[in-house]
Amino acid sequence: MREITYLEAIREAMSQEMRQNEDIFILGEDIGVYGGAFGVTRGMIEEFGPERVRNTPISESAIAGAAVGAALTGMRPIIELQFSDFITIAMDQIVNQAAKLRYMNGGKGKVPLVLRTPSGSGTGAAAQHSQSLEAWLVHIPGLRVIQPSNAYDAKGLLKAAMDDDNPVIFYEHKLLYKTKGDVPEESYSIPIGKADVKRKGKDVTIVATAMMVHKALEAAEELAKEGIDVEVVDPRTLVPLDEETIIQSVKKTGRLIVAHEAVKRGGFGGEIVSVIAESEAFDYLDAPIKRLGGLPVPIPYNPHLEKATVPQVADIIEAVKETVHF
Amino acid sequence: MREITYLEAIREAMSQEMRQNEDIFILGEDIGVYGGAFGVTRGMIEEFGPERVRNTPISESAIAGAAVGAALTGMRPIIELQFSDFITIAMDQIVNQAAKLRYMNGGKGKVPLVLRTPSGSGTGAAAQHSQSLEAWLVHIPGLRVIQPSNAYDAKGLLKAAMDDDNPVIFYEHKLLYKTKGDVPEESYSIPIGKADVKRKGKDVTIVATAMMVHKALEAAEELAKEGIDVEVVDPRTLVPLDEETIIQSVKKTGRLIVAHEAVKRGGFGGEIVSVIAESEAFDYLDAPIKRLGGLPVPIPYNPHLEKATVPQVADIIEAVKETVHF
Amino acid sequence: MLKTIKVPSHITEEKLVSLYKEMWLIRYFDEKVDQFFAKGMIHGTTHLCVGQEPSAAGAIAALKDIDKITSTHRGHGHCISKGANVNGMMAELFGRVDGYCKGKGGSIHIADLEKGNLGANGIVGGGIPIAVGAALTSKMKKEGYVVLCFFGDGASNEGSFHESLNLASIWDLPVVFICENNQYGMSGSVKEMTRVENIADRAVSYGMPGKVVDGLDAIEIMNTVYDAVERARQGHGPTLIEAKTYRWKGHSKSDAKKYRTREEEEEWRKKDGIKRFRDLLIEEGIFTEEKAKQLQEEAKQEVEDAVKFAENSPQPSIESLLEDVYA
Amino acid sequence: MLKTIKVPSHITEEKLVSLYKEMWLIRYFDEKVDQFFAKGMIHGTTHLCVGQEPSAAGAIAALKDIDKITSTHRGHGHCISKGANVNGMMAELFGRVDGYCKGKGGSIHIADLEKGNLGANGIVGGGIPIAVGAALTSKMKKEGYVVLCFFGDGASNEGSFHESLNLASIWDLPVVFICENNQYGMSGSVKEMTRVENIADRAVSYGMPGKVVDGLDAIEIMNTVYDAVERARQGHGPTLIEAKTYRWKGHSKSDAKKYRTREEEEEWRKKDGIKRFRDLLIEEGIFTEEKAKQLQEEAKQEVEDAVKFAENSPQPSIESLLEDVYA
Ligand SMILES: Cc1ncc(C[n+]2csc(CCOP(=O)(O)OP(=O)(O)O)c2C)c(N)n1
Ligand SMILES: Cc1ncc(C[n+]2csc(CCOP(=O)(O)OP(=O)(O)O)c2C)c(N)n1
Ligand SMILES: [Mg+2]
Ligand SMILES: [Mg+2]
Repeated sequence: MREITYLEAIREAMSQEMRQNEDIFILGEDIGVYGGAFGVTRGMIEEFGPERVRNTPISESAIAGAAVGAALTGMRPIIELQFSDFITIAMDQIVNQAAKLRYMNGGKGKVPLVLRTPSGSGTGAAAQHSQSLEAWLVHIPGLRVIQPSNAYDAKGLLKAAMDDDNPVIFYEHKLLYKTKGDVPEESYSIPIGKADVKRKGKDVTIVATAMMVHKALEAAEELAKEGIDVEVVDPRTLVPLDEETIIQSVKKTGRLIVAHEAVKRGGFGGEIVSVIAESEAFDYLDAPIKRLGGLPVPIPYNPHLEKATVPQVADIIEAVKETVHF
Repeated sequence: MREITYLEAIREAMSQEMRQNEDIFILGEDIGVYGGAFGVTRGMIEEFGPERVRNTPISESAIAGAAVGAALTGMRPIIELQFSDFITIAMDQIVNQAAKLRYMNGGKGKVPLVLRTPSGSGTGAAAQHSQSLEAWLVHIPGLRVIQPSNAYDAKGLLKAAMDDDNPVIFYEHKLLYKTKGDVPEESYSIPIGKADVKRKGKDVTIVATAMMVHKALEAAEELAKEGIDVEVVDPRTLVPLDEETIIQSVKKTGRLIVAHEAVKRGGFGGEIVSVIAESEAFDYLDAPIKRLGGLPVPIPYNPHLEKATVPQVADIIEAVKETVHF
Repeated sequence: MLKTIKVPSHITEEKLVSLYKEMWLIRYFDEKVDQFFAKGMIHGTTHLCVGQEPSAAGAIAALKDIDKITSTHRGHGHCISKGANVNGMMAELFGRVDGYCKGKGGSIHIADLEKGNLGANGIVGGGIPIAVGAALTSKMKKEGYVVLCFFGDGASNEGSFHESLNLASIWDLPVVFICENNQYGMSGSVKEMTRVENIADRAVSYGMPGKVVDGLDAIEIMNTVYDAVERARQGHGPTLIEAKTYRWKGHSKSDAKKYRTREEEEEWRKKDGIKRFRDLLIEEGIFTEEKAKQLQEEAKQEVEDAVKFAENSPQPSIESLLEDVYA
Repeated sequence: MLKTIKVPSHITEEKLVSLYKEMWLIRYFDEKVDQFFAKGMIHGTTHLCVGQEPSAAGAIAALKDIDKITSTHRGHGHCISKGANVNGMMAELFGRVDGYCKGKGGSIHIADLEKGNLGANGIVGGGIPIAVGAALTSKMKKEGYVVLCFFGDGASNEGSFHESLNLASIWDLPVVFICENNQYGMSGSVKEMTRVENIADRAVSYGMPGKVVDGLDAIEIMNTVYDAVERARQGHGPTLIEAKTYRWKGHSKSDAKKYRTREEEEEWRKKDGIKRFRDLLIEEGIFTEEKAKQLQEEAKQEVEDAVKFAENSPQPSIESLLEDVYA
């Protein structure tokens, strides 16, 4: 199959959908001729024009709010938020408006918008441009939260997000933008709420998201050499979460490691751990669960420190060994 | 000892400290003659004047940012944020500035501010005025997060918060404001990071916060009649978390229930569950852990629905029984 | 043809008459709500617009049916003027299934999408960017409607105000911003909380026209809003209108009103915009004093009926709690 | 006494001479950083102020040592002008322990609290309320300092700008807001992103004076900022100053600059503020062309030395990672 990058997959999903559906448009900072901070929308203003690829002022709260208003009245906006850290500024519109409007109206109206935004560290962008704050959104009823880890998933899940009638937060990862994968040319949809077992194994389950999926797969290869058979589950969508797939995996392996880049304390990992600790899989556990996550510091600038802040392949390998040899 | 309300305890802590320390001042909406939305600052402008009890425009982002700037340059501001839901608007200054400045500066400068804010449901204020978003702040390195459940703790912890050289988020609960408790008249401090065992018991541990502490205690009384001896642990400070006290309790009882009002999905409960699932206490568990938390809906207006959204005494009793009879 | 007053061409004498009744409906509605809150029969909180009826009714009278509004926490008047029925509103305040939000929203979240009311908002300034987005839809889909965006003087100090007006301006969106300056946020007076003479002066920052109107003069409001709305409809972009007005009641449920004097209140009460409108219509010979009385009575009765309707509406079932989160 | 130019009374001829060198220091510093980034020898991103030197240097020259500044992502110039040493700055860009932030902050987070630079900021508009807070400290503690708050044209569309200027105004705080309008946000031109002729026109919304200055004229900037700063120091509140300028380089590391023409760039380059300042000082007889050359060379050398310093500074230890989060 044709190989394209994660970034191209996202652009292709948007472009294909925008050709089909006049109601879809994108708004965000520098998404026009500049092509967006990461180049995701490059070429789109040329195809779709400035009405549908709308460059905005630096006004995150108005961008988000305008998208809410447009969605509520029949459009299907896609917000490109330049860095996911800036969601702090758009938070009121996302959390107090988009997520709640339908419920507060007693089920009338809908807010079909997609907020796409790059998160994560690894580019030296430091503390205010490297966070992974997806756990915040997971906590808010009314939102869907998607976090694709490869090009194929990105394209299919973004299509599903655009088709969804609810506000969807679509977390992209900066370091994944340039990664390549097989992606069908035609449009396709991956159901929101279906985890993907990225590697089958029987000794230990690693539930990993975004970049950590790749690190877990790398760790798994290493561990295979030592005869440890790792299963890697990628939830892909955090809300709704495919609890069933995770529970089945843990029942099979009896061991669970959760890995995400976001700060461990208060991170999404706690949710996964809890789902298992509360489920029938609890009884199948042969070792304590382990979470791997970011250290409790803002992301530092220095590349060595930056790397040391988030889990690496070696950390995963070590955690697996500890768990397996418990 | 003298009995005063939780609200009075907070006011007293601030007033006593402001008498001692010229650098402390409060800023927020309607905290002057109006006394704040809940009356916490009532009478303070009369004592301390409008320079130290500063009424602000409705500008949460500037309020928070001004506090950050004032703190960085030698003052010790207390922000009163009218409803904790509005932290969505102040989020950038709290998360990207206050929490990170010291670290980004390589350890230079400090941001000693306290953000006090009422959270929680139960007053019919509906979806945009009833949230419990403490889990967001827990996830951010650089912040401390405090959540007192009674008047005594509120006074002592607020004193500790004002003494602390870091940004502290101080979550008050609307329904606790009028609750009374024994509170010494003199100033005292409760160390940040010490949980409090609100009730000793041997059969099951309930870790509960804010309003849920009271519901857990009520449930415990009921359950005692049936011979079930419940231990209620109140972390009081979520960051730093007194993991030791919780772990010891679970090792003793072998059973854990976590109860908070915030939405269960992605809530702070996941952190507590994980701390136990990762600790030596894991081996002592005789039953799956249970989390009780808010249902995944925005808080509805109708009082019956509102009540049904968050855990009640009966829910706790039922959870305990299931756990004990597992 | 009217003698002394100029009104937009689509405003008939009948419309003026019904507008008069509408203002009473708003006032009686909020007076009734006030009583229920005082008695503890409604929970939560509410923000009454008694005294501010002309800016709600007058402004919305300038709109076509296809036009939309965004409202605020102090939104009962906007809601009624945009065509909502008081039964559904009162039922909502009672938290009942026949309420506009099935009891899930309450006073500060009533929306009436069918009539083009995109909703009240519990977040000060929260509705402003939403209005801009709705106007964007109108422009992109060529729907021809204009959005009238209500907010208060206090809201004009929020960042969302600034960002939204700028965005609407650069995109020439069909939206009209109307600031109901009732002199206070909750307790913060506009004089202390800004250093502008008029909130409308802030239009300069966005290169849009700014207009000040007497918020108690329904006719002036109607004309000014009409001109701005038609300008917006023709693609010439937004306008910021400020209506100087006053809320007679406290900010919300409990308010000792220490931040203002009883004399000031008295002065504003004297300028009652409903009475003024009545005198005008009588002077114009549009109705008689008796007719006016009768309309007022009818409005009162409608509110009484609404109470009965609300009281008879069932509580929502606990099962309904989990519904309506996702579409 | 200077012949043709007026400057604030505390500005000596020596100061003007050192200012000239300072502008070269800024330019060489950023040129060097540009090279290192191009070679991939510095990671992360950076925003260069080449071309904008006069508004940084001129504005800060108007300050007293006790005065403070808040800076932006495009902050190397502000930092240097406020007295930072380029060694520590370069070391920070290299991520080393001797950097201003021990390698933890990088280009967009350099702060120099000792010298009164409260820091660059990675959040557009993020520093504006912080400046207001620092000014509040000055007022409450009667410390006598004024805060000069830098931000860009793009930042003036953020809500934080609006809220902060309003707050500073109603509290009469000793803060001066200086917008370096370099015509673009990242790619959005100020003409497309606002509908005002001048960002300074927005001062009207806060009842404060608004001034436009030529951002390439260090002397004009100095005088205008000086007047505003002294006004603020005397308790008369804030001013909004807009300096019209231009960034010669792209927005950040990678920028094809498709949003502007090469002709436009050329035109602005011709107006080089450093050259203009040099000609002025020569005309005034303050220095000779040789002296000017020598100063320029010295500046260049200082940057070379800074590179050596940075290269020789060790990487921070991994153990240091967990330090400095809490005080
Ligand atoms: C973001 C936000 N901040 C504060 C509040 C609390 N609050 C509700 S109404 C109000 C006053 C609003 O003043 P204004 O905009 O003038 O409207 P008015 O109440 O006078 O109609 C305040 C402070 C809120 N609901 N939302
Ligand atoms: C809140 C926020 N939004 C967006 C960005 C990304 N960004 C960084 S600099 C910049 C342009 C800023 O423009 P301006 O304020 O004019 O300053 P300039 O870069 O021209 O100096 C943008 C969009 C950011 N860092 N923070
Ligand atoms: Mg008002
Ligand atoms: Mg700029």
